[in-house]
Amino acid sequence: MSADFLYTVEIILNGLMAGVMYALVALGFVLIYKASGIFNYAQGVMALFAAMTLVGIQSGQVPFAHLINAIFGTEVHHFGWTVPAVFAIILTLGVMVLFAIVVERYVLKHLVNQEPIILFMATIGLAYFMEGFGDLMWGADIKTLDVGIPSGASVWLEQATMGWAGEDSGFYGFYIDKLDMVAALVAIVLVITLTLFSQYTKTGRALRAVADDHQAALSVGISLRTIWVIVWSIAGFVALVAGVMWGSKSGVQFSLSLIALKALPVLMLGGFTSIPGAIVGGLIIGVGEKLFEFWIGPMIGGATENWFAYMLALLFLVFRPQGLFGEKIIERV
Amino acid sequence: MAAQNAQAVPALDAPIMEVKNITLRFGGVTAIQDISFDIREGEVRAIIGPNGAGKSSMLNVINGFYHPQEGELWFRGQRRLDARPHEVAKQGVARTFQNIALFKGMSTLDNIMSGRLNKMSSNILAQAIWWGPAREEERRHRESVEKVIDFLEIQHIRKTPVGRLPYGLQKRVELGRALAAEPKMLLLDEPMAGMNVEEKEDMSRFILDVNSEFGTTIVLIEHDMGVVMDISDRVVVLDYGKKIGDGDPDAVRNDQAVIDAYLGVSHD
Amino acid sequence: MFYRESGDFKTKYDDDNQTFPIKLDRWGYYLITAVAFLVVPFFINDYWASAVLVPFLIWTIAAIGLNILTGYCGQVSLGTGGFMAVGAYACYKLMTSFPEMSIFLCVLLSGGITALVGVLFGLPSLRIKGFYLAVATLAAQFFLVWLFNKVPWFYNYSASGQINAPERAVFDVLVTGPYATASAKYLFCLVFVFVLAWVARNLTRGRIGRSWMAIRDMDIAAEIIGVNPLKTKLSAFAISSFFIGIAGALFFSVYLGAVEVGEAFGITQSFLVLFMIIIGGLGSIFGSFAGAAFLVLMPVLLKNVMVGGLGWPTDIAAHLEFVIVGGLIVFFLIVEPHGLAQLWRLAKEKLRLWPFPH
Amino acid sequence: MADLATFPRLLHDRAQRFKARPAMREKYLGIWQTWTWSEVDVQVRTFAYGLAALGFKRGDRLLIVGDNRPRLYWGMSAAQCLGGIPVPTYQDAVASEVSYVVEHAGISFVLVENQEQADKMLEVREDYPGLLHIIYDDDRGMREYDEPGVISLESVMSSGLELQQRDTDFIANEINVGKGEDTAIMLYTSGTTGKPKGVVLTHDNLMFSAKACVEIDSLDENDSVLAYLPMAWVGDNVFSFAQSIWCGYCVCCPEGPETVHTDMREIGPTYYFAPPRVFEGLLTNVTIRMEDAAPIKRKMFHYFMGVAKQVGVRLLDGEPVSVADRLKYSIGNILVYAPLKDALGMGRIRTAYTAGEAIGPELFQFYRSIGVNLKQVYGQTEATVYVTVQPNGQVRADTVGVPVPGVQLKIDDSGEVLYRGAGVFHSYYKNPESTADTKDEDGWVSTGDAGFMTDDGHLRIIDRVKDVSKFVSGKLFAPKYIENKLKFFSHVKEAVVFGAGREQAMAFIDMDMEAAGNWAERNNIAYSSFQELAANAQVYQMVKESIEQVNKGLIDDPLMSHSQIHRFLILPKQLDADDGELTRTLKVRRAHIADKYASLIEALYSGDSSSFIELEVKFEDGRSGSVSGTLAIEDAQVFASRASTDKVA
Repeated sequence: MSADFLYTVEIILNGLMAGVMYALVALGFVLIYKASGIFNYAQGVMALFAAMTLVGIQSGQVPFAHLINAIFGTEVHHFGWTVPAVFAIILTLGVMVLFAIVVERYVLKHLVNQEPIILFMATIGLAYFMEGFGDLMWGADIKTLDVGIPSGASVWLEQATMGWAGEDSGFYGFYIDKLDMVAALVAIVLVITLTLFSQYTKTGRALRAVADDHQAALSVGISLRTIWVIVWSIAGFVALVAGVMWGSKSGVQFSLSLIALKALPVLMLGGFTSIPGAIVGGLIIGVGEKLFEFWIGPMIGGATENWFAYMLALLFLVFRPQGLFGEKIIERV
Repeated sequence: MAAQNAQAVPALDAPIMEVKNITLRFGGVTAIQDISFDIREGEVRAIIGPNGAGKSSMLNVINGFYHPQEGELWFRGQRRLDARPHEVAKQGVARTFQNIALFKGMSTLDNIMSGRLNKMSSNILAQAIWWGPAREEERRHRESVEKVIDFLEIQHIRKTPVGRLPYGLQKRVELGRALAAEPKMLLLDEPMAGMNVEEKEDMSRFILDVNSEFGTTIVLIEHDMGVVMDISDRVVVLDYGKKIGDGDPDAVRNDQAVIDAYLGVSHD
Repeated sequence: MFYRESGDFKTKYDDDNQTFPIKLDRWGYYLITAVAFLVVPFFINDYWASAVLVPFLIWTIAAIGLNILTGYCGQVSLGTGGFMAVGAYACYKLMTSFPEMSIFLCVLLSGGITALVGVLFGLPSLRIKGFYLAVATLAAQFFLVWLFNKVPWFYNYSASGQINAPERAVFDVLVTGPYATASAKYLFCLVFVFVLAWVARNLTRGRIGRSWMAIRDMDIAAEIIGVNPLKTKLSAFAISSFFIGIAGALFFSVYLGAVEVGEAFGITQSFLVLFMIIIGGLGSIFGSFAGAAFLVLMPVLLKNVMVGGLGWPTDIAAHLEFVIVGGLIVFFLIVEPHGLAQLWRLAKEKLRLWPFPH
Repeated sequence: MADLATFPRLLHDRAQRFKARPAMREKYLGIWQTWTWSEVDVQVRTFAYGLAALGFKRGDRLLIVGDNRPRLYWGMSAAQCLGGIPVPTYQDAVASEVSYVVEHAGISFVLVENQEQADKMLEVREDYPGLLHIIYDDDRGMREYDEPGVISLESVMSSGLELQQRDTDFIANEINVGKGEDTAIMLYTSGTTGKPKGVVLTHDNLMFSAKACVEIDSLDENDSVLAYLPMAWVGDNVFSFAQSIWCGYCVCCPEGPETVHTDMREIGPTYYFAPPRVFEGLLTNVTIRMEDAAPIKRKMFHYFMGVAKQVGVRLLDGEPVSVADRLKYSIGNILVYAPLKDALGMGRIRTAYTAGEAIGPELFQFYRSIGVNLKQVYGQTEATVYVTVQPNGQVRADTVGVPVPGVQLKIDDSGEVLYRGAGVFHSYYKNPESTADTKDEDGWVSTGDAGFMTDDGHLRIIDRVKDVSKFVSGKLFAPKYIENKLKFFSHVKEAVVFGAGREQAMAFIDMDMEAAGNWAERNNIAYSSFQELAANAQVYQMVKESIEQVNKGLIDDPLMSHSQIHRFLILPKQLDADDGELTRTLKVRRAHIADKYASLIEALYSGDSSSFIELEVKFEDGRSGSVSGTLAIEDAQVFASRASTDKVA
């Protein structure tokens, strides 16, 4: 095995790991889209918000400390305690559920029957709101998130594969971050859980039904509003998981919300309604952009990850407008 | 419409369109199977049949929205190859839709004006500065459109956004949009669906007036048999994508195959 | 209440079809135009020019541009920032390559170049619709910003990677560069806004505008009545990009003077313009003005209140601004999805019906 | 200047004088198509040539059927050019009605608006083959007509152009032959009894009325009017034709009958004419629409309407008003009156007229109070409209004004109003008996209305002469006049006043259940039936007060003061068409009621304080039953007349 080949394999593996992370975010989009026809642009900010909340709770930060200090001239910052990761995660989950309820009550309820594009724009507004709100609540500084997920290169893997290409080829073995591996694992578990949930529980079936037919969903005996709260809660949960993974990897900061932008081409590729689509799309894009950067990047100045995914999705869609797993659209008049 | 007024009454026998052995499939489903018929210049031609008989698909084939896998379409003596709908529109085919397809964000006037879009040609520069040709064109077409409005007696809703209009009037505006294009052939997809008796009478009157005033050939899908028999010259009957009858209303009415189709005699 | 329409009847289609068919509106328009051209330049100072008026004018052009594409033709675009960057860099290259060229011409040509790029990125719109298209336009956003960042030719190989606007004058009055006066910048932008808004109005009321709206409202029906979707969508992309390109050129040359592409023309700007047309009103030229005014003025106002008035740190004010803008967008979409323009229309309708309620 | 004795000559003169000023507008194809005076003159001449080409000769009559359309008005002028007589007729008349006119007037040419009217005329032609030429304006649906003589106006015009080229002076010569005493027009009045009568009006007649607009209201070529009332009606001929040509003001034809209101708002006429029912309809509409307004706005509206009621009319009449009131009124003008007028299309009105029937004082004052210069004109077809008119500054709700200059008035012994003057019609066509009945040798025309002159020279109309009778004393008794005053109170639905051949007037009151019920509710009066409420002492008291108020009003009138109501009762049941007490159009059948309730009338006159009655009643479900009981009879106070020496009872 040549070193170049192995490098390529390493890149593909890393791409797959990144792809899983993309898929994780994309999953949140798909869930909400399927159940309510809403393209939730705020999904990325939800991840950021969840991660910030988690860090804030964990480290015992006083919410809105800056605002309180500015208004009352006080100097409060910390409660002075720290909360164990598990509890913090549960509390954060609670916040996300609360958020889902608030969104349903003050936003969605008033936007029923609006055109999809209006709903889309509403979620952009929501994203702005949450971004500012999160910053106000927890401060805009970059935070480190640590819930005990191992990180750093997997020494075991690197050593085990070392020397595959021969001693002198300069290949030192696969370099893969442990965090990425955990993320991949978590994502896989999450996908399986969600699939089981939607297949085998009454609520899950209602969620699927609502996408096809609002009336049918009602006949299952769950109100549309409840379904929305559930869906947004689940999306909040997925956002939390994504936030934890990305936050652990590169810190909790504004750029975290941009992972939503990464998820978009994944969705275009995979189709907005397909969970497998989100996963496969994520993997394709993860691998694709790494390979492109590796092969073509150096020739044209690098940093191609910024746009490659979009270009790929764009080109793909031109030839297959319904995405990878979407059904062919027969237009009627 | 003035231009058409001047035209001589067309010879009734010449076919304006010939549909030859058309077959249309969606995936594995055959919507239309080997259908042939002709449409004569200046006649009112009805296409009838039970639900799912392929009537709307037939209309969609005629105006180029669907492209049949087999068969030929001859329009005004020329074979028409797969054309995009907007090209078909330019050749003089206009239509209305079963479910009203008006431009909801525009007024009645603008909707009907849009029916003349394919007759307008002033260039973008002239339009940008609203000068000379653009202004003149707008004025000229506005006048023609006003004549359509007058014809359909919808002056009072000229500036009303169409979304606010009741159903019957929306149907009329849609007819107006099609008429504004001064079509040689007008396709009407269930123009009277969901109307009350009075509205149906009005609509029948308009259709007949269009036919006689402008000599427009009319192809019509309609469920109300009374209306069909009253206003059409000839009728094609479809059932399960096949043609089962063709002729003048009386002949069709007494055709056994047609009666069976409507009474639900089982198919083998 | 103030409208007196009796006797204001039309004897010609031109009169019936004019932009302000009601006399009172027409007078209001004349008045505002006169004040904008003849009064404001004498009172404008640097603060008002740079904080409020010049950005308002430039964003208005961008908003009109996006409104043509999104509001009139129904094609949602998130690539506005990228197209503004094209305008800016085109203007920079033109200004530096042809120093003799009139700045007017530079700006116009920048618009033209942007239009070509816009058409290129508009091509997929024939196959892709709705969200898919919205997301696809992000490709333009990211690719273009990356391009101007990575290809040194665009910034004339300058070490900083920035572009700087050289000084240019109109009738011997500087309009770009650090020594241009507030009123010169303002008037220069105002001329563009005035002419472009008029052009936009003309385009949207005639053949092209109706084709756009037909595609927007029901693309299939539009094609069946004879609208060519290819030409129509591409013309919307071209003209929209022309406007946005001009906005980008002015933003760079007159307003900022020096630009770093990722900062000045990032995705935030794309969203900003989108918000302007949502809050202002989709499919309305007036809405573009209103939306731009709203989103330019509101932060200034908030900043003045919170930082200037209450003495809060600027970062808190900035965060609150996000909360308020986001909240307002949601609020607007709930209360009036058609924006300020629709509110204005309704108010006007009420005034016209006064004293009757309907 | 040529002698302008006829309208064709006048029109030609105006064409030279007003040239490019607008003469006519018509809302058609979305805009107000406009013709200048010169254009109208040219069109009319061409039309006249066309008619001549068809064989239309001096003295021929041209029937005109349709809505107000410029080309139909030109048809009138064109016929007059040739010395012919236009006969406009009601566009909504059915074939059998038109048939009479066609036959009576001996019509062979007809100008119709559209297919509908053409069909009607073809139907008429089946019985009357003399109807040779049917000219239609709107060619919609006419393409397939191949009946002989059915011809489009367009082709009449083009053959007119041809003839004009051959014989350039023909029409000019024809116009010069015309004289003022020639018949200008014939109008068939829709007689309520018998066949319609064709009123023959000469150019002199019309010219007299045409000049009135300048003399009374100083209208000029800057004014405009909306032509929306039937062309067959004399008013339209004067306001939309004769006066327009005289003054040069612009006549605007609405798009269609259903768009009259919007069109009126657009045009904003400065001169307006409508019968009371139109004004009433508009006011009702205003009231209903304001009902839906937010409470604050509604309050504001009513407050300012109150202000207007107090000072609006006085301001309009130029009477002194305090500064505070002026201020209030001008605020009201900004907030309510001006926008309201604008919405009604009355924003630019300089003069508005109502006529045809009596207008309610409330209604009349409403329009005046918001600043619409609404005035009453009293007139007839036979007078070419004008008999009396209210001059600016002398407008009252209860009189119809002073005689128009050139008209003399007199009241004969029976109280009937007679007039004579330049507007008096020539004759009824082919009906010398009726002509003689209506117009005596001295030219006095009987109006059929009873009335009197007030001290300051205003004419006041009481009733139709046939509805007026006399007390034993020989004095005038006008029951409807008094009944109308009583009905003005909301709790009085109908009133029947008796007095013919008696010494005093007595009244039956038919209580308004809804108003009285509301009133009872507000005053905590319990009742279980109409009958019970009608017998309630407080109700009696209220009615009594109303009657006394009417009585008090009557004493100002020397002619009416002895008609005061002395005694009354409230009927125990509502007057009902099903019981034959009202006509189907809900008018009181006096004789039938007098017959049915003879015992009650006797009781009223005998001085009893109560009377027993048993009545057959038909219920709504068709069953019948009876109502019986003792009715109270009350005296009402009557007042001493200020003007006469009548004794107080």
